[in-house]
Amino acid sequence: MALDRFFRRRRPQQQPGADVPELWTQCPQCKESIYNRDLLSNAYVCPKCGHHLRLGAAQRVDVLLDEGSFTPLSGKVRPVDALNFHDTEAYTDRLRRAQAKTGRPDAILTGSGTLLNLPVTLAVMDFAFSGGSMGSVVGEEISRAAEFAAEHGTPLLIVTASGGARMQESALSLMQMAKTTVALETLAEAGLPYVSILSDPTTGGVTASFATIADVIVAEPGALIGFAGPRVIQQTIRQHLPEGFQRAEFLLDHGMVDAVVDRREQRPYLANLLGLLTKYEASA
Amino acid sequence: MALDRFFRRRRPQQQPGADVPELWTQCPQCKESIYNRDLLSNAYVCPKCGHHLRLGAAQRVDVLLDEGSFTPLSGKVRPVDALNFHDTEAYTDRLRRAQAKTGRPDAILTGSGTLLNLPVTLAVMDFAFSGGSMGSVVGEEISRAAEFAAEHGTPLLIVTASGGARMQESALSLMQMAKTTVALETLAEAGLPYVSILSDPTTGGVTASFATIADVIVAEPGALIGFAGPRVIQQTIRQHLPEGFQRAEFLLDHGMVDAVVDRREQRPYLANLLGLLTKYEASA
Amino acid sequence: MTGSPEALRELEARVRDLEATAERTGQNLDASISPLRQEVQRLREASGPLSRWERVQLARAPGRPTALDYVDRLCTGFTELHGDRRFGDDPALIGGPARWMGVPVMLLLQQKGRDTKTKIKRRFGSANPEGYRKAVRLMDLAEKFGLPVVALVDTQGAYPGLEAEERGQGWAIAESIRRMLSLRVPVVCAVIGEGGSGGALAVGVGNRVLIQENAWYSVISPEGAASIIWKDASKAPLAAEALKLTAPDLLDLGIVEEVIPEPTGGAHLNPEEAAAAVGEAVGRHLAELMAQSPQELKKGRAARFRALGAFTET
Amino acid sequence: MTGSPEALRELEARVRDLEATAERTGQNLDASISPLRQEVQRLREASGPLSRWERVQLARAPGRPTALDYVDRLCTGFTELHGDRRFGDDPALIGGPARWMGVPVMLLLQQKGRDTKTKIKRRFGSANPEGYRKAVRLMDLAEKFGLPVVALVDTQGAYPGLEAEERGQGWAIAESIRRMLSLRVPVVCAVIGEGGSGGALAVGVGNRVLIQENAWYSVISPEGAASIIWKDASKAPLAAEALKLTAPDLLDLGIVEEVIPEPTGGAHLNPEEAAAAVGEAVGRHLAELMAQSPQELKKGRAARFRALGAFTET
Ligand SMILES: [Zn+2]
Ligand SMILES: [Zn+2]
Repeated sequence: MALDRFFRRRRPQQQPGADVPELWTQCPQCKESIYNRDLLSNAYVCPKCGHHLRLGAAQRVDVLLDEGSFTPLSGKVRPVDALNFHDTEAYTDRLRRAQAKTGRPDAILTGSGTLLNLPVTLAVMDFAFSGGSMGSVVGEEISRAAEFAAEHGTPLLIVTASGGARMQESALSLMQMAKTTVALETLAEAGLPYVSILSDPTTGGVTASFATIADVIVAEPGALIGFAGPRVIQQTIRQHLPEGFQRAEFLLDHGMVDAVVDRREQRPYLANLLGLLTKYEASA
Repeated sequence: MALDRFFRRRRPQQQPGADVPELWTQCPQCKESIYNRDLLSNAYVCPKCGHHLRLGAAQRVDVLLDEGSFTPLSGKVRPVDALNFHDTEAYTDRLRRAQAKTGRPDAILTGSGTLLNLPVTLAVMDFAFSGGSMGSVVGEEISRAAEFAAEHGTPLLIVTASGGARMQESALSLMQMAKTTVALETLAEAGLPYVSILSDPTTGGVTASFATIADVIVAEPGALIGFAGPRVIQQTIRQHLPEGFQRAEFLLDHGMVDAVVDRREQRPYLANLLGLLTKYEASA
Repeated sequence: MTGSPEALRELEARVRDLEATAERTGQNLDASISPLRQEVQRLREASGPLSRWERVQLARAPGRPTALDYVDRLCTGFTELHGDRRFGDDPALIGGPARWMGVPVMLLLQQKGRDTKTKIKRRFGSANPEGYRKAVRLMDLAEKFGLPVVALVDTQGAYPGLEAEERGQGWAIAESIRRMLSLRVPVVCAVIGEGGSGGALAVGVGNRVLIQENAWYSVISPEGAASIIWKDASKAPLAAEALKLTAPDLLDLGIVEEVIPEPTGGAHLNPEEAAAAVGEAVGRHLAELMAQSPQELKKGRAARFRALGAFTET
Repeated sequence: MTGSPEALRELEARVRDLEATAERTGQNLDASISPLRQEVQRLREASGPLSRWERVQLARAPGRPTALDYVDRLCTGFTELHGDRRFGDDPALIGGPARWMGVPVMLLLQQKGRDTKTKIKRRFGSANPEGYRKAVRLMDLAEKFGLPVVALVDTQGAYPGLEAEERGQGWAIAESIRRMLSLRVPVVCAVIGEGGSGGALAVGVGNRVLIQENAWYSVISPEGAASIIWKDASKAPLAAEALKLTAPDLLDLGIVEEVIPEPTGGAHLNPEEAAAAVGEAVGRHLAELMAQSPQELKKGRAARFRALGAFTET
């Protein structure tokens, strides 16, 4: 029934164009070519193999929230190059490129909206922006979203997608792990629920801070989730990593996440859960 | 130095008798015969192999507290046969036998005293009484000791030695696990430290209640400590248990106890620790 | 067995059939039903009270409703939350938020499994330390969000495994007892089958503790006691008598507040009726407790357990 | 390397020898010492400031005092408390109550090991999840008994092992950060060698964060950064420059409150002098913080970290 509703709601709104490559997307897992309109109407889950494709921040908002309900909060906070960081390229150049590519100031989109009519505050990381790395802007926007939720009495949802803390801001990035925790404590003191949704991939400093102190942790099927990256671990232990290591299902087995929830089921799942934790009845 | 002081203090106070068996004790581990006076002056630790012999409650008080400082609290609470329990023998007969053997109403001795001049409340289980099993009296006396400590502002020490909850009081015994926890919470709310000293053996309901919720858990070398008994586990898994399984050192390795402390070092160890946790300077 | 429980159960089923037909068709069938009811009553009286061991058998009867069978019938929106966030997820002790007959609660469920495969997976309801640590985490959530806790107890005891000991089975149980005692939300526990030892008490520290008519609750299983006393587990029926482990015994001893009636012959013969009784009793106690303040709830629960025990004082 | 640090260190040692002899014998040796002191000063100025990579080398110098070396010199009564009470005891992150120059505190120590054997046992100070979980337990005790927390940070990072991931390395670090932020007792952290990534921050959430002159603190080790940027760990010196990971950098960025001076040439050349400086600085901040209320301490620490970061707003 939930799926049924989802399909009805998610009818593609764009017309098929004339340009053939635009019509198709190749599934990274089963390599099948999928009509974009079929992907769109299936929450960007491959209809053939169930693979959950990575989403941009705007796509994620569309998949989670009630249509047209989203009001952005972020966009005002912009990154600076406090360390005058330069490796093979200047940090400022990297930022410009990522901003041009995504149309965002940084790897985060925050806002408020409704989920099956339940008011929520939402923060979504954008992996397309510098691998979803967490620098000062991501930390600040996550913190503001948590404080906004506390102030407005709504639950908080954070969708993570991150390679970890941003190298180019060094210790400043590292400190965001503590900063976001401060803001989430403000939310906790207000007695409001915080649910994190870990999408592929979620690693490093994000895993070791706000992603994993949620009241309820939901993971997307197949998502890579861990602190150290698989390559670093392999270098340490000098042996092969087991099949499925650090995947969502592995983490469920090891007691680290509350549930692995198919993206197409997340709206009713979250609405029911938040309804129970806030004693607010979502209109289903 | 601590050991030195111990020896000075622990000079045996009884004259060697004429009866030869009284003069010697065989060490259960190395099988050597040890002069009782040597055992007595060595805190009942075998001078040959270091084995920690099991102690009666009065011996334990003598080993831990400053000489002559002990004032008993318990002795008024006596067991009853609420279930009219009868197996191969009536519970009332078992109780009478254990009372005659130990000179106590039940498997517990509580009191107050000083440890290197630091006032403490002490509860000591007596394994010689029905295997140190916990029935209503043990639960009540432990609870009263915790409440006495809370009221008088002293730390609490509990020395455990128990085969578990007492079968002959069935569900009433079981409830002592929760009852003692209530009283220890009263102590915790008063901000006073509680240290448990797990001696050989400590298993069953005692391990699953007051013994393991101490602020600091000390184990005696070689003590058997666990929830399920080794025989039950062997029946479940149908394979050999590893060497040292459920011994104090095993539990230290597995993160379950704070320290394994030689009985001859326990007085200075506890005085220092309690001094730090109460900011009270023990005169050392 | 005394009397003829099979005959009794068959007659009871016929009575229910006729009652249902009467309701469906609107016909008055009292003339037929009345004599049957009288016969049922006569048989009940003739069969006498069940022995303790017979009740233990009923508590273990194949098809007896498990915790999830009650949740399926009584709850909506149950969302199982997995894992202790430290080591693993225990399928023998599960839980999560749900609505209990409409009231949002946090469920803690000792789940035995419904068929051979799930029984093995769930270790017949015998939890590992991570199960009790998950319970503590769920209690933390319940406290944070003001959800009353409903615990359904059904276990022969904590799992006596080598790895369970390595990971601190005793420590985990003690911590669960402590956490449950400190909750400032209502806690209602119901023993719905077996209440074995500390493994049961770990989630049995309620403001109200209820027990089904044919469930048992004891410091040790009858087989365990028989092994210790007579070195012979087959003497379990004798041990069951000595342990006074049945629902009426526990009510006498002040260990439980209420015995929840079961359909004649046991909950497995009519799970719907059993569920209705469990739902009503738990719901009623919840409603009463929800009128209390957080402070009263914590203090009342502590006082309840502080008072348990039997001794004299000289 | 610029200048001649070896010559400088040798001269400094001679100065100290002469000063010691003067004090022991009561003789006035100023005529001899003065020209040496001038030469030392000249060499110091000629050698210029250390490069960032040179400081990283000093932070890793053989013989650099470990956390326990400071505890041995500055503390009395240290009682190591073992274990997370859930899974294991981590020798890479240890702690317990002690007196810090007389003041009762709870110590959290990232301990690298002093020789090959203990270095391996302690995984060079890289903690597993149970280390961080033990830290949380010790923080709980500190809070309960009103003990200020002193954390000595010295790790290249949390241990990147397969089992560490299985047991939730990220979860454990996050929980430690959260617990440290919620403490209502004073927390003083000092980076005494390497401050690598989340593994360091896990016990680095202080009301005051201090760093020794030649210690480093960064989101990633120079080698790690070089591997990512140039696919070549040997480019670590370049990465060290880019990461601005030295004590003076961190002071500029507002990440630390104070740089603790080290003996010229590094703490390993004079552990006594290094310890005296660490002891004094930590003690001074402790004393200041102990004048604050529990509420102020928690709020102040939260505000400190809430404010960190660099961005503009349009
Ligand atoms: Zn596919
Ligand atoms: Zn011996």
